[in-house]
Amino acid sequence: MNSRLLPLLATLVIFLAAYAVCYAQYPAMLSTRVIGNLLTDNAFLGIVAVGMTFVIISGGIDLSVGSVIAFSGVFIAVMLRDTGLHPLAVFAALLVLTTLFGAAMGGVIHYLEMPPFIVTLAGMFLARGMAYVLSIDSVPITHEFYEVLQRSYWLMPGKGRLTLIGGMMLVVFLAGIMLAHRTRFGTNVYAVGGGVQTARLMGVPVGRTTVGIYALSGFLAGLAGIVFSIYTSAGYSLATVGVELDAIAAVVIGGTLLTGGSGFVAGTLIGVLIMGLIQTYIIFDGTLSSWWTKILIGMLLFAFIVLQKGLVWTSGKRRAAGG
Amino acid sequence: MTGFKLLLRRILPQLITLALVVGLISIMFPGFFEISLANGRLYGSPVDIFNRGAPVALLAIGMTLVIATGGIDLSVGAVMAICGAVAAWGITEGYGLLPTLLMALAAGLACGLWNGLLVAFLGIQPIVATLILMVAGRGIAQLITEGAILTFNHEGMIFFGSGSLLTVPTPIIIAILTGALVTLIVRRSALGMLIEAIGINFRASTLAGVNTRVLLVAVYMTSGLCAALAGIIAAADIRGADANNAGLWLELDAILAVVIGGTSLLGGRFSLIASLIGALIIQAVNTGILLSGFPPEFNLIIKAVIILIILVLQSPRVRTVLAFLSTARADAAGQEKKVVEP
Amino acid sequence: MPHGDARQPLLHARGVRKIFPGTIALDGVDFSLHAGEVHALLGENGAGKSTLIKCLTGAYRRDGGDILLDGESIDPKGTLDAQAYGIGTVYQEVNLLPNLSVAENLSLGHQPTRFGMISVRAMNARAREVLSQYGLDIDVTRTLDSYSVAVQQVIAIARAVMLSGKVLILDEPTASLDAHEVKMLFDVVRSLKERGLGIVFISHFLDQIFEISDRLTVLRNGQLVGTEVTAEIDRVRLINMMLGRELEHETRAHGKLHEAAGDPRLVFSGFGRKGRIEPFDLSIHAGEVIGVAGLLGSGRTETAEVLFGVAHHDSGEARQDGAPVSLMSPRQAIKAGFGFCPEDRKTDGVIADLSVRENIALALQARIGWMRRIPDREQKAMANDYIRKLDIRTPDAEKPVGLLSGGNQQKVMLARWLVTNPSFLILDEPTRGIDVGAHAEIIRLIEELCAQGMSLLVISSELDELVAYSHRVIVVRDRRHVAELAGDQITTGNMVRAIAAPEREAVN
Amino acid sequence: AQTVGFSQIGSESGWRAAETTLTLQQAKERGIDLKFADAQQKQENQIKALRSFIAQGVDAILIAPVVATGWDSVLEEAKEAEIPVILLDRMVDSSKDLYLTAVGSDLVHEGSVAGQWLVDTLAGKDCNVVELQGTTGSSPAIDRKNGFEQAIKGHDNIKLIRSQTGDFTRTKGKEVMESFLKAEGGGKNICALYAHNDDMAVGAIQAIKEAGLKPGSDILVVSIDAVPDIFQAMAAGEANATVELTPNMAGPAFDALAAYMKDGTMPPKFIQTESKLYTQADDPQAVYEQKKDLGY
Ligand SMILES: Nc1ncnc2c1ncn2[C@@H]1O[C@H](COP(=O)(O)OP(=O)(O)OP(=O)(O)O)[C@@H](O)[C@H]1O
Ligand SMILES: Nc1ncnc2c1ncn2[C@@H]1O[C@H](COP(=O)(O)OP(=O)(O)OP(=O)(O)O)[C@@H](O)[C@H]1O
Ligand SMILES: [Mg+2]
Ligand SMILES: [Mg+2]
Repeated sequence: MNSRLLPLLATLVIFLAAYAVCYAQYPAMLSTRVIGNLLTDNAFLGIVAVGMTFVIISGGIDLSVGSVIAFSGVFIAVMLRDTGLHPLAVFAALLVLTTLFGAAMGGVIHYLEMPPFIVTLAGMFLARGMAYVLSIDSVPITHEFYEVLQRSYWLMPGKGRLTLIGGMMLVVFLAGIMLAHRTRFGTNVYAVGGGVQTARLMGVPVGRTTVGIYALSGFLAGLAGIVFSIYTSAGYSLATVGVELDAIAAVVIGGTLLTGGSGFVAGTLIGVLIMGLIQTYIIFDGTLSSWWTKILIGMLLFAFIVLQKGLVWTSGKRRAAGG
Repeated sequence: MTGFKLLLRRILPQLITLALVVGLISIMFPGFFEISLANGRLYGSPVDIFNRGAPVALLAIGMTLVIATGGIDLSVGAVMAICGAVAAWGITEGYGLLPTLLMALAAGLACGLWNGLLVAFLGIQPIVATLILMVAGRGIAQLITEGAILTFNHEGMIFFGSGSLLTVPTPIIIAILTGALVTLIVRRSALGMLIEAIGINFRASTLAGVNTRVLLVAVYMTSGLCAALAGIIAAADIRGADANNAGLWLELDAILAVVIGGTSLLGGRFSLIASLIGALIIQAVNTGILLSGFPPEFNLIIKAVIILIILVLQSPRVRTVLAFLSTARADAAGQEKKVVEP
Repeated sequence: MPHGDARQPLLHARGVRKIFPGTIALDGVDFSLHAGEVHALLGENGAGKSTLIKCLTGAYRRDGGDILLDGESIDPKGTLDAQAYGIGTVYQEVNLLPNLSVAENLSLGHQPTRFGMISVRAMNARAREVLSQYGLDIDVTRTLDSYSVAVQQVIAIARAVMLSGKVLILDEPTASLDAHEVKMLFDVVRSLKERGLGIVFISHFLDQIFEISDRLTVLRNGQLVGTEVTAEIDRVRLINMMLGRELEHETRAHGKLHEAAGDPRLVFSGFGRKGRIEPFDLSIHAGEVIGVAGLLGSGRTETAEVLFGVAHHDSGEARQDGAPVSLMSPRQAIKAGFGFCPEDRKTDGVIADLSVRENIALALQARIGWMRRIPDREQKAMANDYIRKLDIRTPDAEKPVGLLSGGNQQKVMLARWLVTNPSFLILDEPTRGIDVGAHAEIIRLIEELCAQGMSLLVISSELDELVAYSHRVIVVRDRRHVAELAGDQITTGNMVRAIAAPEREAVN
Repeated sequence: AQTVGFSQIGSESGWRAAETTLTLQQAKERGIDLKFADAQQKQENQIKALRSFIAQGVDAILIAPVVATGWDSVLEEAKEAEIPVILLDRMVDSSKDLYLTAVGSDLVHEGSVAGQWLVDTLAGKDCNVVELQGTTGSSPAIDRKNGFEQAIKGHDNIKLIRSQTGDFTRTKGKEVMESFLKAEGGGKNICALYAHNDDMAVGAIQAIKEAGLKPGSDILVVSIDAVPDIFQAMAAGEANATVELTPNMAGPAFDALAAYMKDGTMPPKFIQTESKLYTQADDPQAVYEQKKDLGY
């Protein structure tokens, strides 16, 4: 087996083991309901984490995504409220907007040689600020098309729902995997993450790639915004605060290195599911105070990362010893 | 060139930015520079900038060192909350001022030790290692205060937040003293160079015999200590430990301060004084927004735009263009684009 | 005739200028390359060879001059442009991506696609095929960083050859290759030449220059010294052109060192690490130079790393002056008086953004401890001392070391360890990328050091060099120490035989 | 015993901590097994919590919704699973048949109680008011602002001269008040402060004192929530009035639930708690003693 896949495999093993532990304690955790919820509830996070994976593989970071999701929701809600446009037209306009927003950040990062952390931090302020300006209030979405979207799910045996947005997340992950490993753009992303200077000397179009990466992240954040608006049928400027950190955590738990250059989109899916599992477990437990909830999330995060490290390390060692 | 001139050249962009921001505020708000004495304490908007900027400045000191090693410390806000909570708890439990302060500082050191161990010995990426404490830390702080705001009325403790020494508010003094002390330690010893070496090339530094791991731990502990000081100030300022909100999102401000101060997030060369000026710039922007009287929904947009302008002006690309335009000094060394290849 | 001057050159550079802060790296250099010729570019470390290459290929923006390709003025804005013009380049220091697989590195930007999707199978197959031309049979799906510098070098060459339609530029491609690989490379170069490509070749190995090049151009201090037909110039004159002076002694001409005697200073017994290097015995006397010879990937670097505690040994023990020493980390090794100048200076050696002075002082400072900072004045004196002694080309000691030329960085590395005055110094390819003048300097230095009682372990791919200074030579093959030569046994022939000997002969 | 899931917004303020404490207490008294989930201020976490409660098959759900919108589909799921849902302290925009009842106070009303107090106290005197808003975009901030503005409308003697967010926290309350004081001639132009919660008021009071003015007399202070610390300030004469928002929302909720479970009695759709005004005349010290151990 390819040694590059080791972290991915380790993550998967840990996830399955953790799920088994949860099941042993709360048998209801294996119901299709919980599995369906895991997909639906984390759909927006998963979609945005795909974009984040590309950004992080390229050695960057995108702190703006949480705000962009909030902005998207408000934008859609306000447009639907104030104009007669069909939601699909609004979606298209929004995706163009967020993609351009991402591309602009990528442009600033590349052409002005500014650190992504700071550029996207400013982007984070800006996007949420724009959301405020559009509407301070939370704006409900009442369009009948939204009802159609919300009602499109497949009822699994056991009353679990595989919803449209849950399915959409899986499709985005598939597309992300193809993009990362089967296109030149994908290889270029890894190349930029391996070393900008070197990539440039090897003839990688660094500028175009960088702009493309952040545009992709912007696009997916917009898409996640759409999903989130379907999820809540509302736009709210204070929504999804801190989602960027959740996304980063999911990406990293999925085995991607923040230093750039290595990682897997598929790993991110497992990362997202692990984060979802932690939350579900805590809710099933239901005896933890607010503070113990936070402490436990931190401890579980720690445990996952250490386990993963340990697994990669020991199996790596065994391989070396085995020749 | 003398050391002072070198330093001046290093921090000139930050100084100019600060001057510009302050200038902008004083245009919008003419009474800006009025300083008076109230209750034996300097009073005025410029004093506010220093005073309110003190916690971020303290965080920025530790953060600069961490970032210089190529790391990042997201936990400082949570550590502030923990240490503030410890301080409030110690005082209300009647442990006395000195023991309480020591406990709070020890808590900060312990947090830094934890981060440092994760980064240096378990090899966990700094952003994730410190994310763990960022999440859990606030929970720990709430555990200490039991979710409530733990108020106290101990004059000695309050002194650290709203007291003054020779008319200068205590937080300012603490920040300046800490900055001076850390600068002195780091630059008078070889620590500064070793930290930079780690940040630029960790492996090569290890091979050259630098005690990289221990140094990393020490740097994170320094960051924890600075956060503890900031936490004590924040708690003393409102006479209570607000575990939920103390230091919330301040880690971002601290990082921003370091970056505005010109230290690369990739690690390497750093300047503490430039970071401190960076912290002042951020606070000046915040105070300016408050004084301006715009409705709060514009706060974030204004802040974003100002930050962007500052950073664009300081970006290497624009700086080379500016240096090129002002042909006065052709040898604008250090501003030239860095190329690692020979 | 490949070098008929009347014909229009394939690539023509006129008056190229490049100015860095404090340095004029190129000062109006002319250079012309004909189709079907191998044109060597020579000069001391820091003469401006690499800079010229980078200006030609658009990696640097030049500050003046024109570049003509086939008589047409071109202005490549970057490597990508240059590739589009049919110029393939191997830059100095391996410039490939450590995180990508070998196959991806080879085909980056030109991956075979089907329906817009990369066909991984085709890509890997092509990579395997290409590398087999260079006698390299490796797993192309593994990441580049799992291979040694030398293997990476070959891959970089293979990539550049693939990309070059008209011009191939090789900046010190042979610095870490051994004779076998060099021969393979030259075969490829000759066949490309047949096909009418123009090839620029940079090397500090004069033998190679004479072997492969048709013409040569010499730079000194950023200025053009002259262009000559290789067949019409002799070694002495060439060195003269490069250095601007006579070279007192070249490597070969020197007497044997005195024989070491008495108790060994260091004894390693059964030292080794599973999966890296088989356990070996080694004893070293004061004032002794031990050479290490072997093929690429044979385990030479691994030997050094185990000795220095970079890779922890899991068997055996070490004794220093009879007492056991622990060597589980570089720090412990340094405490025992060891020094180690690694092979991959880019990742393991230089701290690019620190100044020459700080880089030189680093190891000493680390040993003294952070509390007692070496005063600036002393650091400066130290740095200036070695800048002079090793002839490091830098405007001053405050220049970031990453901005020095490759060879000069190597000298800084040496200086870093020399100031610590170690009792046992390990040098992994110390003369890699070093010019003729400095090469002689370093060899003289090695002799001088062991005359002062320092023990050295020197890894080198240049067997001549090993013959010159070694008291004993260890031959490594397949991660095992297979032979030890001493005294008169040390000849290039014996080494080659030991390196190549099939398994049955190995144990002796 | 019954199992009830409780999705709390978070623990962002002392008031909310008290609500959590009281809810747990009330559940314990009634022998209810309470599953508690803290959403850390995120709606998505609350939705997740609700879905998990449904998957676990709890008997009823309490939720303090972080925002009014976006609950339709998850509430429908609860309805399908026949789990009654009760809203605590904040309302939702969804159709009324999706939840059993809502227990809470009217946020707009709270603001107008505070405004009315100011109008009455001033009795026609000119007054410049500064306002410390809650977190921008949060419903208490919006509603309490509206209510206050409604109450002072038509009273031209009262002018709202500055309004800025203090994020519901003491630190920001203090910092923003400091800048208000500087911006308004050292505080001479300010006659009253209206804060959207007591915490900001407590911070602002310190700022006023540090500026050498007397809160409570030089600058009137009115705020909302009635947490213990503001009673201490009132006792010291440094604050003037506060509007109570009781943290005991769970009591009435459990009562309504018990009745519904027993014989299907439908409670009213909105059970409004009292928005009681406390002033310095209400023996603040005594109220403080009474409130201080409630987990604020
Ligand atoms: N990016 C840079 N910034 C500043 N100076 C530079 C930079 N790159 C090269 N130089 C300087 O330009 C000069 C020429 O360097 P170059 O790398 O071309 O030398 P070289 O002939 O290739 O030497 P070597 O044989 O050691 O590789 C050197 O003095 C070097 O210090
Ligand atoms: N020709 C090769 N084929 C396959 N793997 C190789 C080859 N050369 C090197 N490697 C790999 O590179 C790694 C590094 O080997 P090492 O650095 O010890 O070699 P070395 O003897 O120092 O040779 P050199 O430094 O000259 O490359 C080895 O672990 C080996 O797996
Ligand atoms: Mg060179
Ligand atoms: Mg080697």
